[in-house]
Amino acid sequence: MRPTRLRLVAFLAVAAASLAACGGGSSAGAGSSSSAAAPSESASAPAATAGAVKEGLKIAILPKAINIPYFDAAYAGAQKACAEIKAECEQIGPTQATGAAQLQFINTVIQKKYDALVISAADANSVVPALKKAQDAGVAVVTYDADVADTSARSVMVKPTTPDLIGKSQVDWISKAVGSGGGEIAILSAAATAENQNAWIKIMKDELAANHPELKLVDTVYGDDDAAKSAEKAAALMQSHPNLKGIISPTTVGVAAAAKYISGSKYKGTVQVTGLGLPSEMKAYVKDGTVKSFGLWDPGMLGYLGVYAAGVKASGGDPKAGFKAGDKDYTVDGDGVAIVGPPQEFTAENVDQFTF
Amino acid sequence: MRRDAAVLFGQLGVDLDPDRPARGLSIADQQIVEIAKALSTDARVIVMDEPTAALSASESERLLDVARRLRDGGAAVVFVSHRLDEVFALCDRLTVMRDGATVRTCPVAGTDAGEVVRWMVGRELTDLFPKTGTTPGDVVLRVRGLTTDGVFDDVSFDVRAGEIVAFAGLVGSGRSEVVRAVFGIDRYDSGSVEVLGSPLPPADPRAALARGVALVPEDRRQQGLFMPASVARNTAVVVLSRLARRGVVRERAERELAAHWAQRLQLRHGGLDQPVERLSGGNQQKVVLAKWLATDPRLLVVDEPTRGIDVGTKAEVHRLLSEQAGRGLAVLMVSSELPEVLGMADRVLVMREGRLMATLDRGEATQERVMLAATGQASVAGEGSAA
Amino acid sequence: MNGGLRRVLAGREAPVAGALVVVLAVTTAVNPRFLSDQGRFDLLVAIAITGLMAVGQTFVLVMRHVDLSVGSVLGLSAFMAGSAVRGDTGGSLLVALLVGVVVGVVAGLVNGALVAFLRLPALVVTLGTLYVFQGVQALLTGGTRINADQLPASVVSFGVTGFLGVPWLMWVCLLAAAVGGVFLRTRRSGRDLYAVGSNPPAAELVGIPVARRTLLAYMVSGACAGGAGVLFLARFGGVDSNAGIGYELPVVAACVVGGVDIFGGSGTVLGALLGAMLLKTMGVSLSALSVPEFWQQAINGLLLLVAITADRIVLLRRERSARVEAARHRREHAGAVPDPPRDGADRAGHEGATTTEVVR
Amino acid sequence: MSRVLSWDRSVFVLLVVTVAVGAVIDPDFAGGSNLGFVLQDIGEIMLIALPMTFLIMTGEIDLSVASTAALAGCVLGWAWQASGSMAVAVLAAVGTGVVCGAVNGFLVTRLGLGSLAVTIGTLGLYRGLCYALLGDTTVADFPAGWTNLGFSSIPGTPLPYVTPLLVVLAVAFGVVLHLTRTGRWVFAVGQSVEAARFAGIPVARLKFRLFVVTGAVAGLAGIVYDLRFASARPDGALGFELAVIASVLFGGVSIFGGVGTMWGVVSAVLFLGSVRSLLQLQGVPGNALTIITGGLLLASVVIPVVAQRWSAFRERRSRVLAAATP
Repeated sequence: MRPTRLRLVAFLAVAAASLAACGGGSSAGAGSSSSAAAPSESASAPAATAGAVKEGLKIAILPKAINIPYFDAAYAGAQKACAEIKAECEQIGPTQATGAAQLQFINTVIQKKYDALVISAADANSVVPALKKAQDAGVAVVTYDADVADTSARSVMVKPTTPDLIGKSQVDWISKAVGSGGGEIAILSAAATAENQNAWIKIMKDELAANHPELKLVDTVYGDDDAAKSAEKAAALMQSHPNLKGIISPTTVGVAAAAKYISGSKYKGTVQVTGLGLPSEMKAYVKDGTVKSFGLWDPGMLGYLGVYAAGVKASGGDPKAGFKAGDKDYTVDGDGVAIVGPPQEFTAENVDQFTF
Repeated sequence: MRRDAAVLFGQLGVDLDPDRPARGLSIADQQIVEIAKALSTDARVIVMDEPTAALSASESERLLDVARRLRDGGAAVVFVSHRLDEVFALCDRLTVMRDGATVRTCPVAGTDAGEVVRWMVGRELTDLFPKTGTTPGDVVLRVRGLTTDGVFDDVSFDVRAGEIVAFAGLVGSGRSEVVRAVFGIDRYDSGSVEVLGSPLPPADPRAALARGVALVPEDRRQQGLFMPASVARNTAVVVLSRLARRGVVRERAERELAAHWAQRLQLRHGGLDQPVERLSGGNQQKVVLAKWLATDPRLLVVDEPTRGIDVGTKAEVHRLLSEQAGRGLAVLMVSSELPEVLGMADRVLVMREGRLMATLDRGEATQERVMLAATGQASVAGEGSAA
Repeated sequence: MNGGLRRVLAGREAPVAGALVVVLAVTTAVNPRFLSDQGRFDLLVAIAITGLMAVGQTFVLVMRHVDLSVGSVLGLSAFMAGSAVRGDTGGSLLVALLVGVVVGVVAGLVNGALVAFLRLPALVVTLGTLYVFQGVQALLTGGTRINADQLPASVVSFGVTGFLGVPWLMWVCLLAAAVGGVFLRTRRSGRDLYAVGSNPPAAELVGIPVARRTLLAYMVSGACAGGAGVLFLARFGGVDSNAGIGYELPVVAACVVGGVDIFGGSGTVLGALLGAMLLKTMGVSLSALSVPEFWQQAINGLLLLVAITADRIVLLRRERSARVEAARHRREHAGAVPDPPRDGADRAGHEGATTTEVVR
Repeated sequence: MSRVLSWDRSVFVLLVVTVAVGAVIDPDFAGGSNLGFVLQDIGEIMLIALPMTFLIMTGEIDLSVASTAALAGCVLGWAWQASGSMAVAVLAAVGTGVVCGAVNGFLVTRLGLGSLAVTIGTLGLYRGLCYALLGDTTVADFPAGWTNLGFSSIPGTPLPYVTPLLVVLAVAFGVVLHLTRTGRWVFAVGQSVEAARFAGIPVARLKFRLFVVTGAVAGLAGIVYDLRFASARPDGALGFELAVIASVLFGGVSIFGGVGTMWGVVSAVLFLGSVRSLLQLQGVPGNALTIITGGLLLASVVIPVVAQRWSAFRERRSRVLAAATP
C-alpha cells in the first residue's frame, strides 16, 4: 500500500477538484447567458420526438481517437442512426487520445459549421472551453462514452451504463471466477487521470468493502492503455503480490494485455482475469480458459443514441426532457445523462455472437 | 589481426603496441599507423598530404625513412609538402603548383630551393626572416613552477615587452600545453602566472584577454576560426563588447574594424562577407592574427603561426611579428620549424618531455644546441629556468 | 590470453554488468520471487524487444548516426507481419519473421539512402521518417486490429514459451546480439563502422565505402526493429495502430547506459544489450520492491541520470590516470614520445595529418 | 547553402503561399476565428521553439521541454490549491521551469554529459515528478478570470490573449540572436566550440544560461497550456518535444549548430500550424497529417541539399564551358 500521506494528498486533491468542477460549472453556466438563450427558446417547443428531427443535418462524430475498434463499432451505430434520420455524418478525430489533439477537430467542426457534434472526451477538462465555444457558434454538443467535467459544455451525455452497474458487475465477475475461497485481487487501470476509470474504481472499492469481505484489494496500477506497459504491470503485480487470485482491468487494452500475459504464464488457472473487454480481442482467452467471463456494453448503441440526441438538439428540441431513438424512448436524468442499459456479460458460450 | 599489425609495424621499423588506442599516440606515431593501414591493403600508390606538417625534425626524418622504404619496395609515393628540405631529401621528381595550376614539373636533381621558391611565389623572395633588433622592456609575462601532472613539470620563464621568445622542442614535449595553460584554456595543477606584475586567475581565458594576453592557437581550422562565418565576424568576435552599444553590436563598427585589419595585413579576400572557409590557408591565418591583434594585446602568444601556409605568406607573418615586437609587444612563439625559431627569436626555450631543458639567447642558439636539448641526447649548458 | 581479460575489465560493459548484478541481488534479497522461474521468464520477455532494437541501434550509433524511427518501424512491421499470417493456422512463424524483417530492411534502406547518399543529418531524417512510417502504418491499419484469435498458434505460443527456461523472444534477441557482436568485432566491414564513427573524413580517405556502410548500418537497425515488431506481435498476441509509439528514446537510452558513445566510434552490442537489461530490470524491480506507482517513473529517470553520470566520472578518472601513466611510461622509456590525451581532441582529423589513398 | 535559395526565406514564402492558397480554396480558413485558433494552437510550440533555437544553434538539444512544461503546469495547479493565489502559483511554475533548466544545464556544462542523453533522462524524471505531485488527480478549479485568458479572444479582435506574449518574445529572442553580442556568441559556439573557447567566449556559462532560459520559457508554456485547457494534469504537453524540434529544424536551423535564423523558425511554426489547420478543414485524416509533418521535415533537409548540388553542378559546368570557349 502507498504511504498514507500521499493518499491523503490525492484524496484532498480529488475532493477539491470535484468541488471545483461543480462550482466552475454553475458560474460558467451563469456567465454564458448568450448561449443559454437558444435553449430557453427551444424549451417552449413541443416535447421532442423522433419525428421532430430535421433532415439533412450535418453531424460530426469525434471519438477519443480514430483507429480504435471500440469507437469504430460506436461509429457503425451512429451511421445507422444517421441513415434513419437522413443526416449526413462523418467520423473525425486524432490518432492519439488526448484532449489537446481533439481540440483541432472541435475547431474544424466550428469552422465547417456542422450542426451537431457527438464527442467522447479524451480528457474531461481540457475540451470544455472549446466545446463552449462550439455551443456559442450554434453547434449542438452531445457527449457519448466519456463525459466532460463541466456539464454545461454539452446538452446530453449518453452513458453506456451507470457507473454503479459497471463497478458492481466487475466485482461480481471476479468474485464468481475466484470462487468462495476469496483472496487478494488487484486493479489494472488505464491512465491515472482517466475520470471514468477512477469513478468505477471507487465504486468497486465500496462494493468490495460492503459485500465481499472474502476479497481483498491489494493494489491499483496503471497501464496507460498501452499494451506493453499493461502487460509489464500485470507481470509486476505477480511479483509484488504472490498470493494474488484475480485481476480486474476496467479497460479494453488492459484486460487484453493481462489475459495474454496470464494465459502464457504459470498463473493460468490460478489467477483470474476479468474486466471490460472487446469480444473480438478476448475471444482467444475465454476459449482457452484464462478468462471465465468479462463484460462490456454494445458500443454501437452509444453512437446510435448519441446521434439521435444530437439530432433532437440541433433541430431545436431539448433532449434533456427525454428523447426517442428508433422505436424506443429514453429518459434523461437531472444531470442530463441517458443510460443505454446494463452491461453485457461475455462467456465462452456467447462470445462468438458478437462482432465488435 | 593484432599479429598482422605487429608485423607491419616491424616492417616500418617502429615499436608500437597494437592494442593501444590511436587517441593517445603522438602525431608521428599516428602517421605511422596511417601508413601501416595503407600497407595493409597492399597499396601500390600512396599519397601523403603534408605528412610532416605537425612533426618535429627527428620525427620527420623517421617518416621520410619509411617513405624511402616504401619506394624501394616498389610503391609509388606522391608527397605533398611545404618543406622544401624534405622535398630535396626524399623526392625524385617535383611538381610546383600555384593558384590551382601546374607551374612546372621537373627532376629534383636539376634545380635548387631558390628556384623552386621563385616558381612557388612567382617572384623573388628576398628576406624570409625580417628580424629587427629590439631592446627588451619590462617583464610582461612571468611564469613560475607551472605544473600539470603528466603533461608538464615545473616550467618557469619570463617574456619582456618587445621581445620574441620561442618555445622549441618536439611535438608533444608540452609546449602547446604550457601556452594553453597560461592563457587559461586548460587548468594547471600548481605554479603561478603573472601578467604585468599581478597574478592571472587560472583557467579563465576572459581574464587573460582583459589583461592584454592573446593566443593564436595551434589549429587554425578548429581553434582559430569559425569557418562558415564571414571575415568581418571572425575578425570582430573577440572585441564584440567594444563594438556594442547597449548590447547591440554595431555592424558598421564591425566592418570598419575588419576592413582596417584586412588592409593592414594585406588580406586577399573576396569581400568582408566572404566565409573564411573559402580563403586560402595563408589568408585564413591572417584573419586569425587580425582577430587577436584587434584586441590590442600586450602579450601575443602564437602557436605554430606558419604551419601549412605558403612561403610568401610565411614571410609576411614573420615581418608582422617582428614589427609588432618592435612596437613593444611581447611575443611568445611555439614553433616546430627550427629556421623560424632561430631566425625570429630573441631567446629560445627548449622543452623536452614536459620539462624546460634549456634557455638559449639569440647569440648562442644554433640548430645543434636546440636539437640536442630537445632530444635529450646530451645535456646542454643553460640556466634551465627563467633568465 | 591475459590481454583478453584485461580488455574485458577495462571495457565499459563491466560497470554496467556490475550494476545489473547489484540491482538483481538487492531486489531478490528483498523480494525472493523476483528471480523465481516465472519472474525470470517475465523479465527476459520484457527485455527482449528493447534489447533487440538496442542491438540494431548500436550499429547506427557507432557510426555517429542515430535511428529515431525504430518505434514506427516496429509498429509497421508488426502490422505487416500480422496481416501476412492472419487467418493462417499452419506453421507460419517463419513467414511472419521474414515479412517483419523485410519490412524493417526496406525502412532501413529509406533511412540509410537519405543519410548516406544525400548526406543528411541522421537525427532530422529519422525524426521525419518516424512520422512518415507511423502515418503509413496508421493508414494501412485503418480501424483494424489484429487479435490473438486471428493469429496462428505458432506465433502466439512463440511469445509465451521458451527453451532451457529462456523465452524464445530472448533467444531471438541473443542470437541477433551474438551475430551482430561477432560481426562488429571481427569482420572488416564491421570494423569499418567504428572507423567511420570516430572520424568520417579519415575513413573516407582510407577507402572505406562510407555510403555503403551507412546503408548497411541502417538496414541492420531496420531489420532489428522489424524483427522486434514480430516479437511484439507474438508477445501481445496482436497489434493496433499505437504499437511502438514512443519506443525510440528508451532504446537510445539503453545504448547510452550500455556505454555506446552517442558521438560514434565506440560501444559494443553486448554493452547495448546490458544497458537494455539494466534499464528494464530497474523498472521491473521498482514494482517488485513495492515502490509507490506514482514515483516509479521519476525514480527511473533519476536512475538513468545516475547511470550516465557514473559512466562519465569513471571515464574521466580513467583518462586522468592514463595520462599520468603515460607520463611515467615516457620518463622510463625515453625516446618514445606519446602525446598526452586531450578531451575531445581528435588529432587525426587535423590538417596536416597523413592521408593515404589506395589506387588499385 | 546558396544565399538565394536559403531555406528560411523559402519557409517564409511557403507560409505566404499556403495562406493565400488556403484563403482561395477555403473561405473558412482565412476567417478571423480560425486565425485566432491557429495562433492559440501553436502557442506553446512557438514559445518553446524560441529558446530551443538558441540551444540547437549552439549544438545542444533539450528533449525534456515538454516534461518541464508539464511539471510547471502541475506545480501551477498544486501551488494554486495550496496557496490560493494565482500570482504565487505562476511564480512557482516559472521557478520550476528555471530549476528544471538549471538541472539540465548543470549536468551538461559542469559534468560534461551529452545533452541528448541528459535530457532523455530528465524527460523521464520531470514527467515522473508530475505523477508524483498530482498522481491520478487533475486540478481544474483555476479562477475563471485566468482560464478566460487561456481560451477567449482579446475583445474586438479574433486574436487570443497569448498573441502579444508570442510577438514580444519572438521579437526579443530575434533581436538577441541577430543583433547582440550574446547572439554572436551563440553562432560562434555552434560553428566551433573550441574556437569559441580560444576566443574567450564563456561557453559553459552561455550554455548553462540557455538551458535555464529554455526551462523558464517551457515553464511559461506550461502555464499557457494549463490555462488553455483550464486544467493542470500530469500528462500535459505529452510529445511536444519532437514537435518543437521538428519546427526548429524545419525553420532552417542546422542540427549541427551555427546556422539558422529566428524568423525562419517563427515562419516554420506558423507554416506548420497553417498547413495543419488547412488540411484539417479539408477533412484530411489525422494519419495523413502525420505523414505530411514527417514529409515536410524531410523536405526541409532534402531540398536545400539537392538545390545546392544542382547549383554546384551548374557552376562547375559554366566554368568548364567558359574555359572551353577561347
